[in-house]
Amino acid sequence: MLAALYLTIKGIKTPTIRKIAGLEAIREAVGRATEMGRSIHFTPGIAGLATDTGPQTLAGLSVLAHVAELAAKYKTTLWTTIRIPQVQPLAAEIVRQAYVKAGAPDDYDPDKIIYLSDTQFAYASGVVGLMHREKVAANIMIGGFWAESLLFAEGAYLVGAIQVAGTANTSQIPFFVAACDYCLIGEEILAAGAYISKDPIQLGAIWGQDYGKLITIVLVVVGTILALVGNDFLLKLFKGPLWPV
Amino acid sequence: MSFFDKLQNVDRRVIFLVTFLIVALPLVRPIGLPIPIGPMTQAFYDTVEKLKPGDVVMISFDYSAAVLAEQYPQSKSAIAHVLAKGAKIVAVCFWPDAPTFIDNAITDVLGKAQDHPKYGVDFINLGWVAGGETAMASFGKDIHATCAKDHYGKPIGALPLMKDVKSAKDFKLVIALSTGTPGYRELVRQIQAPYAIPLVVGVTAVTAPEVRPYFPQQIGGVLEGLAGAAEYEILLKRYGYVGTLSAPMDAQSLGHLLVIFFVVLGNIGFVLKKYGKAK
Amino acid sequence: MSAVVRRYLPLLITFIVGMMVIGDYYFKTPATASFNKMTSDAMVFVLVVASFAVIVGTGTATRIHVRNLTKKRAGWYNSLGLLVALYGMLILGLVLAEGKFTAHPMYAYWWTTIYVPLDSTIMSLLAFYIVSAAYRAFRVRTREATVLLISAVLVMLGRAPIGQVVWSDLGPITSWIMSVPNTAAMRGIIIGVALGTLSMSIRVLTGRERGYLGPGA
Amino acid sequence: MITPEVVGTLIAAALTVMVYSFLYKENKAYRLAEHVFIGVAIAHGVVNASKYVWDKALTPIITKGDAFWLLPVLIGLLFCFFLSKKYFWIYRIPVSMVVGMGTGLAISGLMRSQFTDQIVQTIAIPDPKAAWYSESHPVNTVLIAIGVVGTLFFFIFTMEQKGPLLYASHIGRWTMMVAFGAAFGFTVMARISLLIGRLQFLLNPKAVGWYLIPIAILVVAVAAVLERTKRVKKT
Repeated sequence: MLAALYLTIKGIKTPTIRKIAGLEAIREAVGRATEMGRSIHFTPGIAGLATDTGPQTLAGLSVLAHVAELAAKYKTTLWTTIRIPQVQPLAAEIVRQAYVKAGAPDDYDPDKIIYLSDTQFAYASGVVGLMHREKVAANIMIGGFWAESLLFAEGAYLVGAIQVAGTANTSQIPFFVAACDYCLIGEEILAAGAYISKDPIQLGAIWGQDYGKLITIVLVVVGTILALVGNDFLLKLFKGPLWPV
Repeated sequence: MSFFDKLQNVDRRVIFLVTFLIVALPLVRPIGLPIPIGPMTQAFYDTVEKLKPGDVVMISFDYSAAVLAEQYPQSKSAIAHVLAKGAKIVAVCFWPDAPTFIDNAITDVLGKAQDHPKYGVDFINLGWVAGGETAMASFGKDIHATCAKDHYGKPIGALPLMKDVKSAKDFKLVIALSTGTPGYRELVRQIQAPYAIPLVVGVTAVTAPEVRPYFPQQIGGVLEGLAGAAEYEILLKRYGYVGTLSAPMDAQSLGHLLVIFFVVLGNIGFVLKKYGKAK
Repeated sequence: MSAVVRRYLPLLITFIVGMMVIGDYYFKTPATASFNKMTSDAMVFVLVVASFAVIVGTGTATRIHVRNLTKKRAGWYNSLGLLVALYGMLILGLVLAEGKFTAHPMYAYWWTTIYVPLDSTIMSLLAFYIVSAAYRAFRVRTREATVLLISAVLVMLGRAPIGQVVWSDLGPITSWIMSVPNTAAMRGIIIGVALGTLSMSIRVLTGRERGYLGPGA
Repeated sequence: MITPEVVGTLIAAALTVMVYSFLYKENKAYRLAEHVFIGVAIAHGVVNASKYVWDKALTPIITKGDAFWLLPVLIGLLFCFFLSKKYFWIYRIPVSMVVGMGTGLAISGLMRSQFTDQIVQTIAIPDPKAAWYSESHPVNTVLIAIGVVGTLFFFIFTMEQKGPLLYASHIGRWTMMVAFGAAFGFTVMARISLLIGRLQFLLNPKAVGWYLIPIAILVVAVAAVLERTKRVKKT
């Protein structure tokens, strides 16, 4: 994986990435909100930065930059709701920069990036309330979500919003699949940043991950065949001295 | 609007009202359906059953008020089971809401918590340890340094139970009652894997599918939501434990049937309409 | 000078803190005891720092709602309710709690009276939503949707007492779904996410991913 | 008798009913409950954070005169620079510490519990005597391995999905759909349980909460009638 990363940084190989339908749909969602003259809601999920689900929030934020730029370009109101206090300033700065980049710095309103308490359901009730009051026309949710996923998806459905959602939390994916118009499954959100920015370093990292997966696949196949004939060589190797006890 | 359209477009308020009534009914008038035991609950029970008198068990309460309905009954039964085996409990939580639930659960099982004569001897409530996964890591390494005082502000060094319990190595079993992050995954990483201590978990039903890949080597057994708690209660009957979950499980059954009913209803309309169009 | 500090200091800090934590996990020998102790302290150090993040959130929330109130925007009384609840609980927990914080009975009383019921009630709204979502969204549109639906129905029946009263094989069938296809898919996803997180973490530690510092870093 | 318990239960029950009113329609009662909840929750976060800072940093400073712990407090206060435009960048210092620790922790535990141990469990020696639905039955071991491989293929991004790769990723998709169905079933179970929990609170004959149910029904009925008449006037 590191090797792949190195190769791309040196510019030896820039991999291409397969199409992710959910991300293509964001433009459509923003466009529709503009046509209807209503606002957009975005949330980067509720995962804290200092946890292993933190990367999902970072992925959400990289999509936010994209959404904010589109919103600034089309002059459509964008509401961003935040659960993790540390994320609030990041989101605010990302949105501000996006407005500057789109040439509309005066349209940026810091009061539209709202911190709604770090308690899961206080946050959820705030989001659902906001979606109803503002009658949002598009609801974009990319990041780590837990039980509130369905509250958001149904809440936004009730106000008739078009929805793009994605999370790597497996227990919540079925709701996004069932209740939203477009859905990013699992790792797809982690690839979103690379997909949008086309940044060679990030693309290289995705390429590296793919190699990691291929190696895993080989290990699983070989290991299973060995296990079926009762040979535990590979198993012992894995359990062996590789790890501290 | 045709009949098939109507089948597909029942007003959500009607659905809400029906849901409310169907779930409320068995709570007022229980049916008493028999509850079969699932393999995950059995595995959980068997693991706890292996404890010997005097063993120390860490119970980690990592849930919030929102899921009390599912995890509180699990907590009570787990405490009762461990104590019935003569083992000792170090109760701790990494979620800020939970110290009160530890207190309540112990009170429900023993009648008293902090004022109980065996407090500090057979069980202890260390309260909330802030810092999520980091806190779990340092708790595993050195309990006394991580939380010098229990939930009530007593220094834990003075309590007889904690004299021999210095780090995670002194636990014979970890019971994780967890909803999300931090929870069982972080405990597997920071306690189970580095110290090689058996771990069993009680989770909400939502988390149950995610826990499966860790069974049986990393996690020894799982209580899956309210159903898991109800099955566990039945297994604990031999210790004279009195359960309370028979009526709620009836409500649960009817709730599931209701969801299936609505799914079928929606699909009848959908399929018939499609079929009609094809003609 | 300042621009260099501005750019590289945060990256350097991230790298050092990250490496300390990783080193601590892999080296636990008597020889490294003092290093382990130092890392433990460093972790507490960072957590103390992280605790101050609530200032930002509380500050911006206060700013928004005070503005709502002074400008008498629509729904200003809601903002008033929020501010009263916020500062009332803060006074209870910080000023009147005699240093016991959440363990003080007065604070605990209001917490169990307001917070606990609201938390669990809002979560229980999901029970209603899940019924309506199931009704609305789970249609046999495609073959994949049909598979999802059948598996959901089997599990729902298998994990409720009534299912096994109707057909006793439902229990084992549910167990099979859980232990075979479910385990396989979840395991695939877990391994994938592990690789993804690893690659993201390496990028963060080496300063190649700076999303968390905000743009312009 | 009016005791704190009775008042507490009544307030709790009233809040429960206010939130449930949302199911009929978004309304003022729900909005108020929502805002009060957010207020209390933010305060709760602050109080919890304060307790941590008090226990870990301020207590050593006060009791032992340990000045070292002033440092994290000062760095923590740098978060305030977020509100400044000019010195915004200073705020990145505390953030970079938090993120560094998070990534460090994630890497260190993750590779074992979520990578190698998962592979170890997949390639464990099967047990021919296991029950047909157990994961260690030989047939199931093979099926799980196929499912894992298929799911991994689905998440390969940098190769065009065609030919054998497409078949493999299809296997992954199907496996995941079954898993998502199971997850949905379990979630239904969880959510119904939560409703049961709330109903047990409201319907408990020993508590006072159930007084509020008829009142709530009345209020909703009145609201519904009012809405109808309004609509009639408009048309």
